[in-house]
Amino acid sequence: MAEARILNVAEALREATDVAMEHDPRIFVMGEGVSDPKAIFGTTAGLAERYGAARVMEMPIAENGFTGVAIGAAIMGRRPLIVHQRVDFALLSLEQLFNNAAKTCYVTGGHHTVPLVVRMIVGRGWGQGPAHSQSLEPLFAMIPGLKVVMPTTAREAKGQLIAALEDPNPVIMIEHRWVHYATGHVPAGRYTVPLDGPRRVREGGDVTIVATSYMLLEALRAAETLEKAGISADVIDMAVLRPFAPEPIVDSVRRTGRLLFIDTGFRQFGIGAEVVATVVEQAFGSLVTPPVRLGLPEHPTPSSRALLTDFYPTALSIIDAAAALTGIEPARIAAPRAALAAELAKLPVDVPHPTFRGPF
Amino acid sequence: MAEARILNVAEALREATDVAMEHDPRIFVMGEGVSDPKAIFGTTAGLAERYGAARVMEMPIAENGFTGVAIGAAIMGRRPLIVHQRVDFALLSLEQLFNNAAKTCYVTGGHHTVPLVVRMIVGRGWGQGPAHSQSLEPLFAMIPGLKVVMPTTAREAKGQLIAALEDPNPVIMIEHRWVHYATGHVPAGRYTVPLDGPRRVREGGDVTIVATSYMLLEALRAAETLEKAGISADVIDMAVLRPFAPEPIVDSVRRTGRLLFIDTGFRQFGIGAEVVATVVEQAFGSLVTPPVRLGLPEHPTPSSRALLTDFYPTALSIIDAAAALTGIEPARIAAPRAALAAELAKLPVDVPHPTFRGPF
Amino acid sequence: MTTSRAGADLPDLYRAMRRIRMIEEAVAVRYAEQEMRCPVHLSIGQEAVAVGVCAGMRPDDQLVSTHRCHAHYLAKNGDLKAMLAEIYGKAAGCCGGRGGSMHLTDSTAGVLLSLPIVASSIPIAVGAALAIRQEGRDAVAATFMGDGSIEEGVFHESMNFAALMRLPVLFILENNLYSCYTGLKDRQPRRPFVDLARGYGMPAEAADGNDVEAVREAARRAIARARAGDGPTLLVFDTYRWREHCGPNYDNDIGYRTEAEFLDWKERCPVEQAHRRLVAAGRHDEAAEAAMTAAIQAEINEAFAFAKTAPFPSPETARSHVYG
Amino acid sequence: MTTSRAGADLPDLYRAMRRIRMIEEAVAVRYAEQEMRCPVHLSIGQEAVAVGVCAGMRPDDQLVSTHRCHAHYLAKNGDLKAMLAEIYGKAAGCCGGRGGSMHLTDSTAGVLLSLPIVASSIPIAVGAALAIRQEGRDAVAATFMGDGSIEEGVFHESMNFAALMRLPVLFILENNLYSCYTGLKDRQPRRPFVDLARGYGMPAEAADGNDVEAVREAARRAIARARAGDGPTLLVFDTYRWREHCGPNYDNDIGYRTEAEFLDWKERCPVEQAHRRLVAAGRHDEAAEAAMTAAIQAEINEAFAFAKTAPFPSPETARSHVYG
Ligand SMILES: Cc1ncc(C[n+]2csc(CCOP(=O)(O)OP(=O)(O)O)c2C)c(N)n1
Ligand SMILES: Cc1ncc(C[n+]2csc(CCOP(=O)(O)OP(=O)(O)O)c2C)c(N)n1
Ligand SMILES: [Mg+2]
Ligand SMILES: [Mg+2]
Repeated sequence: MAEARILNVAEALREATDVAMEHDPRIFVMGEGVSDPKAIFGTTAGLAERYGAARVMEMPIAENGFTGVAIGAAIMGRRPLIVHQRVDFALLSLEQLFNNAAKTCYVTGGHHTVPLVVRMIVGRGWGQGPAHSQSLEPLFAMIPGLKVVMPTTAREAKGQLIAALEDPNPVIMIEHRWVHYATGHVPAGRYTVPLDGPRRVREGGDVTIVATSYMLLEALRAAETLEKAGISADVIDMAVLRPFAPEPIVDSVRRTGRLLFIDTGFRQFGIGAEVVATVVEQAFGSLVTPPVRLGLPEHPTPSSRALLTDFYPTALSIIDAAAALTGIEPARIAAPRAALAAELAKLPVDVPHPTFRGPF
Repeated sequence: MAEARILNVAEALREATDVAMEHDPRIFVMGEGVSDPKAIFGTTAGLAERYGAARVMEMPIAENGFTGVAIGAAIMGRRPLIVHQRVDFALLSLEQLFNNAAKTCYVTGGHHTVPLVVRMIVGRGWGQGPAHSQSLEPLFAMIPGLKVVMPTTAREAKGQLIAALEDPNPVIMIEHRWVHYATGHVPAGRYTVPLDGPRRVREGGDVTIVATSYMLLEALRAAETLEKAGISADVIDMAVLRPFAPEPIVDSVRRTGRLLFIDTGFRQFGIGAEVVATVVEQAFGSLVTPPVRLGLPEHPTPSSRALLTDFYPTALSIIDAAAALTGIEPARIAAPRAALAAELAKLPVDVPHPTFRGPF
Repeated sequence: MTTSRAGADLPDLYRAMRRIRMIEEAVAVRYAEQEMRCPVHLSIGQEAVAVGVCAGMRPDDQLVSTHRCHAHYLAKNGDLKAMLAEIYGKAAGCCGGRGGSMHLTDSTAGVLLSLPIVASSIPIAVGAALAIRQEGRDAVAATFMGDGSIEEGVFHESMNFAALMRLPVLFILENNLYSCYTGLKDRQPRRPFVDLARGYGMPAEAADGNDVEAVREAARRAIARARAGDGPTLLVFDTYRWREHCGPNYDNDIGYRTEAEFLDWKERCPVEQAHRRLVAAGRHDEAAEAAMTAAIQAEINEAFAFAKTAPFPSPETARSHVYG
Repeated sequence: MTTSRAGADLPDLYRAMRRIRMIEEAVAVRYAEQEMRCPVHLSIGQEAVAVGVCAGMRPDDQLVSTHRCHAHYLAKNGDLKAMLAEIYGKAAGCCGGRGGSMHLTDSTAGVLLSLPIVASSIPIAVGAALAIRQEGRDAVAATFMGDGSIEEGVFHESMNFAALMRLPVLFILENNLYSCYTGLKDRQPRRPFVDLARGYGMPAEAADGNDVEAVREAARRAIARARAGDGPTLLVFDTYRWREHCGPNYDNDIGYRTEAEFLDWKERCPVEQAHRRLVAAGRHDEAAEAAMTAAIQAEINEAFAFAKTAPFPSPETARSHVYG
């Protein structure tokens, strides 16, 4: 077996783009900063040098316009990849995405397709505040004709992005900024991870924990601690929000009888609402206790870290919810939970990684 | 008692605006067509004549820009009312609505408020097709800081709009075009209907039926037929999507044990998802059978009426779902259902009212 | 590659305009049958802009249009039967009945898309031009824009982008003075429309939008520039919509414009102007007119017969093609 | 109503610029302490635009700014302590710590809002002007716009609206040549910025953005027009950002611009230019400078001490004020 190639998600996404661009000359990158020295947190680094300005195109600050341009080019058979530094900026382009990207294949009865990929990044931390840290995936998840994927681990991120770039449909890839720091083994060369639904990442029988994006990393941390208390969690990466394929989740709940969903975005009207409603429809009889959702509370993201203490779900809040769901005595979980809490207390709450020095 | 003043919802909304404008000189109306001869389906008729062009302002086709203008004016203490002929057009203004309208009160710690009302209309029928008939209420419902209301009956529509125009917060009012035709008693003068949550419109003990907007009218028709088969439905108008106040629904389900939700928009990732998830969280033990949702299927709205046969939920599909939920024998419902079906078969599927002659 | 009507002479242009006029009038008349159950935005009165611009376009040149797309589609040789079948909601429609009259498309003719959201089509045309550039072809893209659509921000973003990249695009401003029932003075400050191009350092030209030859000449110059790699042009054509914004009727009685204004523009009918010019030049007469209109009428009758008898799509197909 | 600095003479303007420079440099120095945990977009090098424009503005005139709002806020007499406390995330911040450095606001001073989404602030200023008009006052609204923000469609929509309604707005284009690390030539075609105003029939004026008196004079003319009911103006000022787009450091080494270009602009430092002019005119000397900077430094020290020791907001308050 080959030696493990350890990359973080940002590097994996960069590699995916490189591999896909080399393979398909129709692919080109558009975005504000894609060819600048920061290269979208490194995710487009070196591409302009390698493929030139005609394939790595710096954009004016005109999200709606250049999204329309990308869609027009895609309908003509080109394969644009748009990158937004924040989900928030994509808000300006929703008319183009929801109408022209999502509906053209349908309206033309399949005659035209829109092979467009739009990457957008969820900000978090370093006080960036209410308009640079929105996790708005339900906006996209509700639109038929779009595919929506939230990568979490490096191997999958690379394979999902290559799959997206080979897909004939518009694919929205929502990346949590803190996920960029997650490292893992990434195979070299071209491979794809299909955009077909949630996937199990850890097996267990006591409770099903489903999470999106960065919350999956928190959930995995929680699962380790829960294991120490004798609770085994079946952990599922939501991965693909649309098309929504609930089967892996429903199957898991049929075995565990318990569901905990953790949203990267708002809890209310979030992705978890659909997951819970679907699970209840399809596996009502298997549920031994009502499903629980965690997610952001009902207010914008304040800038000051002092106001964020209880804002984001954490491994600890996931542990507490899972413990309550499974009904174990608090005493059983107390020691491992305390150990984790002590470890986490050493880390600042507003940066993804101890080495981070701000600003984003 | 005064004689019943029978108005339709469009007339009630017009009257609400008139009453509020007379009462508060800070209120002004902005929109494409608000002072033209069609006057937004009559809902702004006569206002330009009465209050002048300075208070009923015709707009350039620039939804994002004039929404920002309205927000700026609102922060300064004015009270703009924006009207969009279609929800679809509001897609261009989401950045302004989600960031500046929804978050300014929060960000400034309550120092500024944004007393803005945005009316937008859901199109349906007469082949208007995929980009003029979207019911996108979940987009708005998920944003803290907005209030979101969907009026259904004439009395409530008037009171809700006056309440919205007196509210210090941004209120999104989503009106289904077919609701405009619904008539009812409307008190004269100023009164408000609070924007505080769902409200029961018909009492029953066998099943809780909750619906948004036009689907409430279908639900009420269904409830009458169900009654004939001995099934009594507790019918709840969702009315206010945000702030979401689930209590009336949860209380009802505690009594009936059964929940049927009908969305005007998409079933998947729709309003019903949150309602079901919340009910399951709060009244799991009362549920005797899994909640059921109806709503639009997973594709855009095609233009041809031939393709719309099974697209929209109807009184009949509601009856069928309620019958299945309550587990009554098909024979018991067959006769009244057939009678209703025969009546409905006489109506065209693509117009709100037999007198309608198209186009919208 | 040969050009479709680059050498299009006045008789061809006249015939094309007359044909569009007759088709649109047939739609207007038959609309009352309540079988075309979708919105229609008729082009009657505006034929010269569509025909004059498309005269210089080839089938591989891409056109992107708006809600008012009938004339553009027809001038670019879009299939008539597929258009009418679409309006009738039939499976043989150019969108299989999924789009209705505001989504006309015909790949063979180079009608890439029509889109009903105002100005949404503008960047799509710029994207088509970008694709053309990437493919190394000498084709052009054209977007027809109402005087309302230039109020949308995306118009500005598209102009900036096209000018920056020197893309082969024609921005065709078809000014009919109104956005629905609202006149220009309630929506825009007074200034020459061509001044809009200055903000992008883009060439612009205005011409009489009811004079098909003037339109053709302005468009020809812009197309030549675009094909030569000299970038986009803003073309401004004033014209007038005769009938109501949406639907088959006249509506001068409802009060947003005067009958006098309408009559004034009717006097300048683009079709009749061309007709008079041909007759005056001795290139056309009553007999030729009769033969021509009879042929067109026969085509129209056949197309309506086709559209009306064509089968509806079956309801089960409604869920297909959400993804490609 | 008295004007705040309408008669502002060069010594006042110079002091205001020096004060902003010193504050921003203090932020840059202390940023390394990792206690200001939010993005900062420093205005060092661009002080003349802020100070020159605000010289003619009254407290009841409304200013709406962007992510790069420090200088605008300070020039308009925004409260320094509240600004620093906001950057430190404290309850005493102008937004109670909720907004951070990109949301500076001070109603007393007439800083209506600052907004971090590019160009999002532009129509807000137009709306403030509309409110002023509706209230029948003679105040004005001003919006500072980076050279990037005019690429957004909403800029165009706002210009059209303001010109149409002849609203009292100043559109102040503060051109520092870059949007983050991308130069103008990669984002816009070459043309004079003032030509952008022609599309709206709006007057426009360009002046040296590093010459505070030139800025003041251009702004004064535009403000007078607006107060007199003669509508909006586009003002164009070229200037230069010295430090990195976001954060406290210099970044000429990362390759998006040259050290030579930077040094060239540094040579034309707006603060030093004003200083030299005053000294040359015999209106300022070393002693006066020392006294002035000492006073400013004392104010800055006190403000930082305040901000650093001020209490954080308590976490329970995070859920309040979602609704008003
Ligand atoms: C974004 C958006 N806003 C509003 C509408 C409603 N609408 C349809 S056509 C139209 C007028 C367009 O005017 P113009 O661009 O001049 O075209 P014309 O109808 O005159 O050909 C409007 C406002 C829309 N379709 N899209
Ligand atoms: C809509 C939107 N797109 C992108 C960004 C990211 N962004 C923040 S500042 C900036 C550059 C702005 O350039 P300019 O307007 O020239 O202002 P400057 O930073 O030079 O003062 C960008 C692209 C944003 N905040 N909002
Ligand atoms: Mg028009
Ligand atoms: Mg700049």
